[in-house]
Amino acid sequence: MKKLFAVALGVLTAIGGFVDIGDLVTNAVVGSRFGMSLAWVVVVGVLGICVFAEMSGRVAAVSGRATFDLVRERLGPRVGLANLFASMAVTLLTFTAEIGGVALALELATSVNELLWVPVAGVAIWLVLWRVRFSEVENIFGLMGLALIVFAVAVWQLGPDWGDLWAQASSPKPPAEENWGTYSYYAVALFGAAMTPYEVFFFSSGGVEEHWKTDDLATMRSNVFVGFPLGGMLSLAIAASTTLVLLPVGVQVDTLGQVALPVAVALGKIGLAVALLGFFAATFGAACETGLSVGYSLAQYFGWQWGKFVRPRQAARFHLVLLLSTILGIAVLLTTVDPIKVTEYSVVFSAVALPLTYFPILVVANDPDYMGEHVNGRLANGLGTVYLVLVLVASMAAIPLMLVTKAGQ
Amino acid sequence: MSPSEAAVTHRISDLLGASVAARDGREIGHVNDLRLAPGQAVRGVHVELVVEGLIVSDRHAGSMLGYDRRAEQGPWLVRAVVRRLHRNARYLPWSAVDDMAWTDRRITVDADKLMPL
Amino acid sequence: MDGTVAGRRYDAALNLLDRQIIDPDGGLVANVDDLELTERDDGRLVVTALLVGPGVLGPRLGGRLGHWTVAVWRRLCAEENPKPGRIDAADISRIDSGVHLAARPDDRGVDGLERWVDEHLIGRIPGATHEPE
Amino acid sequence: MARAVVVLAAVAILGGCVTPVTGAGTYRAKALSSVQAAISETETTRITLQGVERGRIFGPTADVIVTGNETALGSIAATLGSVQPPAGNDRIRDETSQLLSDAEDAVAAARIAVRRSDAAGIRDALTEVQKVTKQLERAEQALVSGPS
Repeated sequence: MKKLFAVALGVLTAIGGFVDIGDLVTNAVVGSRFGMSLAWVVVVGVLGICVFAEMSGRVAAVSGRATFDLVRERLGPRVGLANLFASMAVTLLTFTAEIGGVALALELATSVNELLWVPVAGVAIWLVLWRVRFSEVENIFGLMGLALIVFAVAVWQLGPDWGDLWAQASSPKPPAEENWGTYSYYAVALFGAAMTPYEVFFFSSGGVEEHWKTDDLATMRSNVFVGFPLGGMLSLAIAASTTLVLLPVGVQVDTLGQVALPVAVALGKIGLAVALLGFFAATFGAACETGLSVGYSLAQYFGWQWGKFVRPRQAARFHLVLLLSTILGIAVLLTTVDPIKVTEYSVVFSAVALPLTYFPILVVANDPDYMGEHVNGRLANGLGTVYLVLVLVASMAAIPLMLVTKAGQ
Repeated sequence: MSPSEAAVTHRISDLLGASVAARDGREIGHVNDLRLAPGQAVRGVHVELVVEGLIVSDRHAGSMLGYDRRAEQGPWLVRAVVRRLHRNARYLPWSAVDDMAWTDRRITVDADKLMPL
Repeated sequence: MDGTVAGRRYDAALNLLDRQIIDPDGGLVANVDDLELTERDDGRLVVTALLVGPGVLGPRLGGRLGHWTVAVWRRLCAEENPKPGRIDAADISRIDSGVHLAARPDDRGVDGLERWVDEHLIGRIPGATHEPE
Repeated sequence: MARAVVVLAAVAILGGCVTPVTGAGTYRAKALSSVQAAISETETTRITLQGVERGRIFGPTADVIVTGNETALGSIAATLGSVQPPAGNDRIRDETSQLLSDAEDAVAAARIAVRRSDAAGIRDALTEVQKVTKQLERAEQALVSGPS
């Protein structure tokens, strides 16, 4: 019974914790511009994150080593350092976008300017990183994030022509008003949003934080293979909601308020309130995850003590990194940069950085010295190889596409 | 705890990447890794680790990522690429090392003793 | 997998370098930034210590960045001619996915920065010593 | 190095997809994208106002959304205004800027009404916003269908 509860809780928090500001914004933008014609990318991306999250979780459970440990150990200090810089830059950018997302969600609820919320949100996030237990962060924000199911309810309530949605989803080509350049650019962005590297830093480090052992592999897998795809369904529901309400009237999403609009149209104030709660939970939870991920990757590269399973004083350098990252994120946002723009760039640069993270995981998950009998099977390796190629293609295409399409215009 | 003043110490990074040449001066490649084997003496609870040989690769193509150790380690694509990059990698027992110039990072060896990995 | 089994061979770069060093309480000490080799009388090289810290990591990074790393480390160290952090090989109890130590190192060179950050910054923030819950 | 070559090749290939445009064509295209962006904003305001009227959206949320639309329209107008129109494009320029300015006014009226929770004002603003959207859509058609 207790075991069942643990599994259910894990799955629920995996669903609620799946969506972050990158998924929210990118899916809403894509829905409003491309309808469901890019839904396949979400499906491909979600399967990809499942494959690699399972691998990194398995490595963490069997060997006790989190992802960035492996990066330096396999790639050596020089390539590892270049990797660290790139990964940290992307994760910091994502962290900044998440803090901005929290501020935007609070602005939508109160009409108090987002810039005034930024320091409040930043300090609150830091306090959570400083004081709150790891599993509590995961559970509270994961469960609150389930509020985003309201998007699925809204889509259902809007009574769409399901056949039409399916027709869009099954014809992977740009609609008349868009071209292949922007279509490909947003395909890469969606892929980056679904597979963000921080997710595996966080997932694997979380496994070490919670002292996973090989006995926990089944629970970990159920979280990944049930929770993530259902979380991915929320992404699709967000895209569908903007496809139904905004695409037909020519509205292209460029604010968080527009993301919430279809829910208000479909379900009124109660739905809107739930959606805003979902925005808050998803961005706040992801802000904690990305903030921790910055600390995890730096500490693991240098071998410092990290983690929330020890007192802050025992992981002083790790906590210093968390503090400085939060200050940096707040400072960047206070330059009045638009958090939605930060988000859009963060998902594209995530796509660029993907191979840096996923290649070492794939190699180590095959090393019997680490994994013993738990090395990758044929399925994991087959999928892992396919995704390695996909991730390389997305990574190399991202910057040229960004330049050619002027970031999707 | 610390080694006696007389003992000559080095860092393993001085050896990694050092150039390897045959007695006739022919360049063979670079030290890619060092194989360590348990020695006779015991240090603490662990037997001491002695340098048993060198893995020499003809190019600076990075680490072999462990793919030199086992025939079957997957995934196939990565194994094939790494093996291809390091197809000329050889093992050389330490006994075949004639001379080690630490400052020049250059090792002279008996090239006849090179063996496949 | 069990590092204590006699006869196990290691590849230095693959199996030891850049691995996590773990103290007997499970605390994370540092990464293996380099290994110290000592020449035996018969000319063989024996691993005598794990070396840690920017002073040894710098040269491995190479280039200008490596130089700067070492230069900054020298400047920050109190001593005239600082020695890198050194953990004697005799303290190694086990080698698997990490390098496990039989004793906690108390050498300042191993975690000087951690202590400085703790004493001057993190330790001063309220709640820094609260129990890991 | 190899990576740089791949990147350059990709840029070259993808660059080929983008239609080259002449000076006048470029200006027309810029005016068109400004008009389309403006429609996106006025339609957002319209949906929001209708939501407020039917009690489906909170006042503060509507305020934030409409204020965002107003700011965005301001920057759309400023961006187009800063482009030097080639000779013979003055009519496009004048008409488009007038429309963008009308749109901004209509949305500003909406923002004022929303902040005051003024039901009558909201109704009037909704009419204005719908009117300006129609005009923008006509301008969009004209810009798409070629020189006038």
